[in-house]
Amino acid sequence: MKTLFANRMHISFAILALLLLLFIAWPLLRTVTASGPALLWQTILDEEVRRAIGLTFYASFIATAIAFLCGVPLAYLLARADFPGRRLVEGLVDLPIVVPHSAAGIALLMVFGRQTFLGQAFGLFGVRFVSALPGIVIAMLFVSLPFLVNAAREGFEAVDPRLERVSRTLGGSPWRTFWGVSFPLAWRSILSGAILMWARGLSEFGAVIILAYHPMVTPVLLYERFESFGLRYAQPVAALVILICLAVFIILRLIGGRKERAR
Amino acid sequence: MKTLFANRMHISFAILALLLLLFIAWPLLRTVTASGPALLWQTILDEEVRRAIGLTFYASFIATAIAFLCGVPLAYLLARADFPGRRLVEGLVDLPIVVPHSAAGIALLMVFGRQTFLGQAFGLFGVRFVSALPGIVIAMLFVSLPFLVNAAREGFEAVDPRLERVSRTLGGSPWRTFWGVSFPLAWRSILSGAILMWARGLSEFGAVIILAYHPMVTPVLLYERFESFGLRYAQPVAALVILICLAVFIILRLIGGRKERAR
Amino acid sequence: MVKLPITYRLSLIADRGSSFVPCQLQIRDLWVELEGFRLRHINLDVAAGEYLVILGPTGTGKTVLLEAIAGLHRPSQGRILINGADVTGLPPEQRGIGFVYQDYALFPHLNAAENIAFGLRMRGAARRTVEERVAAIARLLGIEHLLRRMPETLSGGEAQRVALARALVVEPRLLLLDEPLSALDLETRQGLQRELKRIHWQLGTTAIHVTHDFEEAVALGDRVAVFKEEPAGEAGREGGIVQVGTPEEIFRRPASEFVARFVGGRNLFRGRVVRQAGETFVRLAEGLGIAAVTGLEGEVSLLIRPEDIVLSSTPLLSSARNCFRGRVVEVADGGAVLYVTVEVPPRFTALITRRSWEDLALEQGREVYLAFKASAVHLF
Amino acid sequence: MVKLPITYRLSLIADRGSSFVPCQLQIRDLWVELEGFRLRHINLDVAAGEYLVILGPTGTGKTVLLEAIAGLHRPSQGRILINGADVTGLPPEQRGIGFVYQDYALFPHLNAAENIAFGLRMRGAARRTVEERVAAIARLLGIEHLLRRMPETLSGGEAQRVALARALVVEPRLLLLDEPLSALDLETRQGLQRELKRIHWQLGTTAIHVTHDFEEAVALGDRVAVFKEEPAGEAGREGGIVQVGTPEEIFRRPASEFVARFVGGRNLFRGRVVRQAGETFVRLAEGLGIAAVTGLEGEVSLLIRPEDIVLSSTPLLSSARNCFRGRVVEVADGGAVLYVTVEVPPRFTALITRRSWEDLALEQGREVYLAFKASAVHLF
Repeated sequence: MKTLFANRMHISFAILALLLLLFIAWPLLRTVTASGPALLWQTILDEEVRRAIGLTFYASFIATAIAFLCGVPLAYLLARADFPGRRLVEGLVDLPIVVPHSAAGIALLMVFGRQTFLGQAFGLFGVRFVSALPGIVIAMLFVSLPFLVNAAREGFEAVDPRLERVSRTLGGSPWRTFWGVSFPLAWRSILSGAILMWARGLSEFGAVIILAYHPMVTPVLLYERFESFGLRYAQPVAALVILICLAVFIILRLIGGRKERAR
Repeated sequence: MKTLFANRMHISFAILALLLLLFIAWPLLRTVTASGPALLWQTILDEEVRRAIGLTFYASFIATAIAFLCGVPLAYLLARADFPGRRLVEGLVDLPIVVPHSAAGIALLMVFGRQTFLGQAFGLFGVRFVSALPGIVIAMLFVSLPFLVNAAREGFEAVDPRLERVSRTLGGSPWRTFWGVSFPLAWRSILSGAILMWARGLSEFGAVIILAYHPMVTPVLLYERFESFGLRYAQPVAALVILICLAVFIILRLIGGRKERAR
Repeated sequence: MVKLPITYRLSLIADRGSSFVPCQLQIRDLWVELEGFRLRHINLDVAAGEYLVILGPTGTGKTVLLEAIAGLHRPSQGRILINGADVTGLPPEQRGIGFVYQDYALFPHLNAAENIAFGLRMRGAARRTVEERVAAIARLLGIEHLLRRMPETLSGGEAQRVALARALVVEPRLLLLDEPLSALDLETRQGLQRELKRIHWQLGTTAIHVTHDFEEAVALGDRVAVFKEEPAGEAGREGGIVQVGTPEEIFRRPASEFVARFVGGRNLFRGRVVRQAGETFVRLAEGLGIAAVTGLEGEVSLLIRPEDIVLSSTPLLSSARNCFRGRVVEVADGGAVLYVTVEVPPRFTALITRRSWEDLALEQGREVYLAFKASAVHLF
Repeated sequence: MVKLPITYRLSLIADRGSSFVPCQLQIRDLWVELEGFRLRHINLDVAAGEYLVILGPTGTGKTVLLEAIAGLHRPSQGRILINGADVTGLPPEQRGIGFVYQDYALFPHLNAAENIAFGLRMRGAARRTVEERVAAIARLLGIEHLLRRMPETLSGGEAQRVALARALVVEPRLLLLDEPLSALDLETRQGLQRELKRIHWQLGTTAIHVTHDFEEAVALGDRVAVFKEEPAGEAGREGGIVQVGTPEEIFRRPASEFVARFVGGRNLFRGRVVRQAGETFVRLAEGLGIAAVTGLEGEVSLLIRPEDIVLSSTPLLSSARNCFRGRVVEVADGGAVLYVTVEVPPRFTALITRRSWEDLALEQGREVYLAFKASAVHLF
């Protein structure tokens, strides 16, 4: 019963499943192997590619840091506090997953655009969103923060609230209790959520392209090369991007184990 | 301890969390409310918009159906069978989440493009992927199938394997056991995974735009309007799209409850 | 209920025209390898109509053995024969074996009647037939009033009756019971134990029953197979059968220290129920008559716990209705307590405190009176 | 260990120079409203140094009460006073209350020593001080050898000792114990129960101990508060205190049928331990001397289970070392069994089968002998 080919049903299932797996694996493999190591190396040497990759990593890192700062408290409250509208907040956190990313980009532009109140307010401090790093950051932040918040919330939920209560009775203030008990115990979940969010931010395209075509992040660069020069020129960059994501993904799975698996 | 404002830490946390929630809610609300009902209605009447929405729904439905056909068996095997390379397969299923969607589009093009072996093979049967419905379908399928497969797998994992064993001893063949026991018991999870996948397919942009700029799905239409006519013309479409996604999302949460929450 | 010889019981069943066809089971040199557990070289013969109990400490091995017999695990070596025919390669649905799990494993999406009908439906039985047979088996098990209920609304005992009905309704050639009583509270357990006895008696199905409870094994089993698990290096753990025999054989002549320790009950006797002037006695082979409370008749086994026996230096007339004179033949040290063996005959073992021992000024060879309540005598 | 009057105990503690300052606790008209549960109008006074047991069936209410005292639930009405000062609005970390949960709630990321040191660290104690005090409390509880172990490697009893040390090391004014012994096996439970007694005796902290076990309540409590939960319409359930008193008051004069049924143990007596010629007796107020096995001295309570008492029509000299003559004063029907009350004095209640009753030809007013083993006498 436990083996793959235990009976005919399993075999039929395996064939159907194999089709799907091939559908995932083949294009990725094909892209990665189409360009030899030499071409990949050349791509890495390409100043524009490196700048795009650096920018993507950096912007996604900042987005993750912001999400960490505000999202971990949010996750903690969702795991611990009772308040009216709690389910609404939970839904709100999940919303960016289903909103099409181009629509998310438009929505962000409606609020952070040059002509808007917020855009002008930030403009006073020299912060511009459209076609600038902050725009990339908020786009990444918007579409990928559910990954961090949900992972952190699950992490906090797994911490027995009585551990926090004991800490309080032992003289720990709420802050010391949070840093001494809740946070260390939820840390693995938070970390794996942060990595997942960062990886998800790296791959963001739809929202970023609307807010900031330039400076170019890797997915946009890829798109631009494809549009301007065709598949042949886009493919090595795609291969490089896929390899980077694979590396991040493997690290993530090593940290999080099976439980914190991305969905 | 349980209330939101139980202590100063909770209040600080609530302020930080509120920033994040505003960051999600404000752009979406702003977009939805910027255009009055009249403008929204006009947008709905727009032939091009309606065609795009219809196409998006239809393409995503087909992608979900294909994923259902192949993905449910895959999910069942992942939940039940033991085989070498099992963890590899699990990783493979999750991969599309981290691969940037534009890179996924390029990768699919490498395999299903006009000049490729598969592209030509399908061409013999009159199936074209580039700039055609099948291209949209495979793009949606590729990026959103992890949602269905993982939900279905979790559904099957939650079914006590001994129920299947009992069914076998009672004379049920593997097929009858699957349809009589495993599938009905995992059905809620599978359904909510399917809806989530469908919703995720609706919002796909990066991979679709590379395989098929035309015929236009809604996210691409949105992007095109934004690029060609500016924010003012894109905004009502964005509002409409966001409202549709909201509706789907609410249905999803009503079906799946809290547990099957999207990540 | 008395344990009659199997052949006699079978002839009775044939007379009654039961449609169950009990089968014999042979297991030859069976090995099953799973991740972290290995079933080691099992040889087992179960006669047609026999009730075999597999007894062993809690662990996974006994379940694996049952599941291997049912075809749910593929053996790496060896053969399983039912009525002489090799079924080793047969899928579970073609073996005609009923399986009852400890925690019932009822289908949560079906009500009790649908659960029971499941097997008949799988065999494509006509709707009429299904209804009739579900009703019949429900009557046999006294669960007619539960048929419309969903599994989660059933108590443990009710759920296990439904599970039993579901396994029996398809008239299995062999019934496998995996600790069917362990999840139940004491009273329900005893009730269902009687039920199992009665059903086995009425239907005569060959049955294999797994348990970790020696008293349950003795109460139900025609024979008992003692199962042992132990660490086996890199393979994880392995388990196998270390002794097979009637309960009395296992008890009287344990093949190893493990068996002896596991069945460590004392004061196990065989006797015949005698009713005289409204009193119930069990007449032992040694001639002793032991007052007991029972509905059983004929040959029975009885078990008295050492801690239920009181020793005294003068005869007792108390609510403890059994009082015998004997001679101390052995004293074993149990720390704060002593195990005193008294030859009446037969030999009884009593558990007393060290202080009582001194008070009674007992020593080996001394005459002593022992007493225990009629209700302290466990019969089966 | 005997229960000395609290004031005497406190003076002893003062002499010993214990640094613990026991406090008195007053709860006035307290209501706590939670989702699905409400704590109803609690009034409770606990004297300084007292060991109060809150006794009630398993449920959430007793824990909620403790948590409200600790400041972990905000009451909707009422006040909590410690040494006369209102602490109702004080956050838990400023109340100086130690809390021990049933399942230990040890911090899984810290080893035993770090767990114990947690409270001192939170108060910013110097490293030296932390080390010294952890060592001292570990010595007191006999867990020095466990200090480097991680919580998941500890057995239940060990973990609960660590949890106790963690709560005690900060010298709480009040110690709250939420079913601290319920998760432990019998033997560990008894050991830790003795330990709790000893520690309370040595440190003199005021303690509130929640349990559902009447014997535990009797063994430990200076006074017992009986807690009752019941459905309360749309509010879900509600709970409150229905009676407060010494164990004996609760037992002898239950305020309601609920209390009477819940503390339904019988044969509870008070007496004084007497040692004579190597024998240990408990001399009851009525003059009766009951042989018992105990290390306790002075005034004790004793409890004998009705089922441990054997009745007979002639005196017994058996390993059951207590044998008294009495007169049947009452017979209560318990189905298959009877509760026979025998006036010795005092009155004992024995549980016997209907058959024994007939055999012994007992009836009200008849003279009878009752016997029970010394080991059947539970002392505390």
